[in-house]
Amino acid sequence: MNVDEEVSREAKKLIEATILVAEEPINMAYLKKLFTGQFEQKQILEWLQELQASWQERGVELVEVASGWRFQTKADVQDKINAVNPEKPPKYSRAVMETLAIIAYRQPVTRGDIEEIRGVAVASNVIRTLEARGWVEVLGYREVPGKPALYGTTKQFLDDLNINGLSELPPLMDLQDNPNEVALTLPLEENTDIVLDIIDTVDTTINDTISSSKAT
Amino acid sequence: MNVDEEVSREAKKLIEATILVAEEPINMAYLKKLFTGQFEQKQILEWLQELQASWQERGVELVEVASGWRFQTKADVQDKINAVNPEKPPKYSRAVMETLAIIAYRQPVTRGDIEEIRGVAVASNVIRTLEARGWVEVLGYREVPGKPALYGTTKQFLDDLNINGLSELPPLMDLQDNPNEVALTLPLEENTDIVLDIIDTVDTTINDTISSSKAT
Amino acid sequence: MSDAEILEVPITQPIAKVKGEPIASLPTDLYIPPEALEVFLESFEGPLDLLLYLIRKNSLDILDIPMAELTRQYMTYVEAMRHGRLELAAEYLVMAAVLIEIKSRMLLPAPPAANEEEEIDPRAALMRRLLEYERIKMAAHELEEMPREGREFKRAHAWVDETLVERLPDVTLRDLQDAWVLVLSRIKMNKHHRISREQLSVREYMAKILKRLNEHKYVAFMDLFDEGMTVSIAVVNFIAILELVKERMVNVSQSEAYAPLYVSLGGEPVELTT
Repeated sequence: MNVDEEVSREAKKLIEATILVAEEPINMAYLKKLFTGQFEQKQILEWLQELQASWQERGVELVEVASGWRFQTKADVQDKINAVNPEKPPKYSRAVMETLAIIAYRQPVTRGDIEEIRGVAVASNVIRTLEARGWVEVLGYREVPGKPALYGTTKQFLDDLNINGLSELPPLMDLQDNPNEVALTLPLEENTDIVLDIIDTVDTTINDTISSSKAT
Repeated sequence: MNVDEEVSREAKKLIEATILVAEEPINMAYLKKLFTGQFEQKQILEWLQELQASWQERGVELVEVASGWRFQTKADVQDKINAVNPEKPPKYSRAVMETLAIIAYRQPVTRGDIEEIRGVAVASNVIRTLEARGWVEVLGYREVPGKPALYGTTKQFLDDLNINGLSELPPLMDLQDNPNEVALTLPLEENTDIVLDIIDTVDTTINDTISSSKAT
Repeated sequence: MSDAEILEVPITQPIAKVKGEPIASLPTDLYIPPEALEVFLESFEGPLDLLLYLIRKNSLDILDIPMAELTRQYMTYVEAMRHGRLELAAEYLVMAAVLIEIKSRMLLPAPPAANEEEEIDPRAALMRRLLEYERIKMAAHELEEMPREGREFKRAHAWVDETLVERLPDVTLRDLQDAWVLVLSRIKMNKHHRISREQLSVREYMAKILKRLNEHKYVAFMDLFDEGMTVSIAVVNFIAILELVKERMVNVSQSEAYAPLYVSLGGEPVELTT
């Protein structure tokens, strides 16, 4: 089971980049898929540990948390960074914000619905983050195989955003609808009249011009 | 001005962690503050370049963009990552891309200016899409009745396209000089067949009508 | 080839003498299915785009546009749209008028030159617009091709150790809307989801009903309609129930004919038989 050194180097390069760009921690199942089942869990774990060792001396470390692997700052480095910019507000990842928007606007929705809309898998900790914040809750279960949970927003979500009801959310804009075009797209018959009017005007002007130029 | 090797190592460790953990690219002013003015710009730049070199062989690279330094994946590695989790990045419509191009190349422009160039009304959600992406912002208002907003591109737009300034955008083609060199640009990649079919049908009909009317 | 020569072609004439007479320039045998026309129309970003296409396709000289020829072609397409009973944006019709105006002005004897200055080509403004639009169109294409964050590359980032951060992120309505706009631009490429304000209110009532059913195992159908409801809210509420049934989130059951209807959460239909 000796893997070529070159292969190992490339694999670690890919694992490192994958974890670094991911919005959420990366788990073993994902890494296996990354290598299309080419390598065993044991092999991948070995690479992870080697990567971990290679980051030992840096300001950021590779750690395993409940939902997978991620890079995070070491406490001493974080202190120095905080000293420069103490009041930097934390931000939710794009995955969290988009999931929240989908639940708010399309509730009740299942995780499958969210995945379909976002076009990507929704990590369970994305929803957990929103549940922990008290913004999202399970409303019920859809009566289909697997009985997926239906999510909706809570009263606290409305309170925290300082609104009284979902209807106060900023209006949705469907990319299909084009509010400005509505005014412009008159039924064709009416439009034709406008054009005919314009053509009439143009004709009259032309005739005027012709007669006046003849007169000179 | 020889800085101790140990100091250098610690400094680079801190720079690396700072850039990795930041939400936005990190600029020189920030880095100077990080070292409480202890080191000169030249020294910090040297460290940045050393860091850049040390990442050369990895899947992620250290780059300088308009608003500062950041780590980002190399295209080939990103390809591999995308293959596992085919997250579809938003594809913008022609209306959105043309509006973006007008704002990028002709800024500051009002919505009216954009409509004048495109020859059609600009739906408000076209501009909202660009604002939400953080690519476009209101720079001010034109001093005319209605005080229309003047739009321009943001630093993030440059960052997201991996360039340092507007001057690095592809130059606008001067079509007037050599209009014939412009290839026939088809309207839409999709649907091209249908469009061509219709054009064929209309062409044939026009020609038929012309010849029959000539015959009489 | 002068414009006057091209103008001999009769097909352009009916457009010019529309007064009283219905527009008859379109040959009767021209039939294009409306759906195809719709696709055709959607393929162009507007009249400038269509004109540019016609010019490039026919290798016309954009700096010396044969107006009669271009107008004739343009009108044929506009007519085809009209026959397909398609709603045509006003811009297309305004452009038709502009083309006809330019064409007409070119037929006029040049007004006696008031001064030494060169006389202005009536086509100049149109030509400038077409060139500018084409330039922008190409630029848009090039922008699209540029490597873009999130597509060709992504930002790498590390987490801040959670124990160090106690502050929770603030989210504003604007943040939420921004996130939604991003979601929408993603949806757009997949399928045409229809999302409207109307639907949101149905969704709101769907959520309300589910919450209520969570508290009380099952609720009489009629009890889901509060007395104070306005007609429109009652309708939305009813649609919400139908939607819930359709999406298999709730069951509606009845013990026997004409007995009251009961609504329960999806799953086991509530046994009501006595």
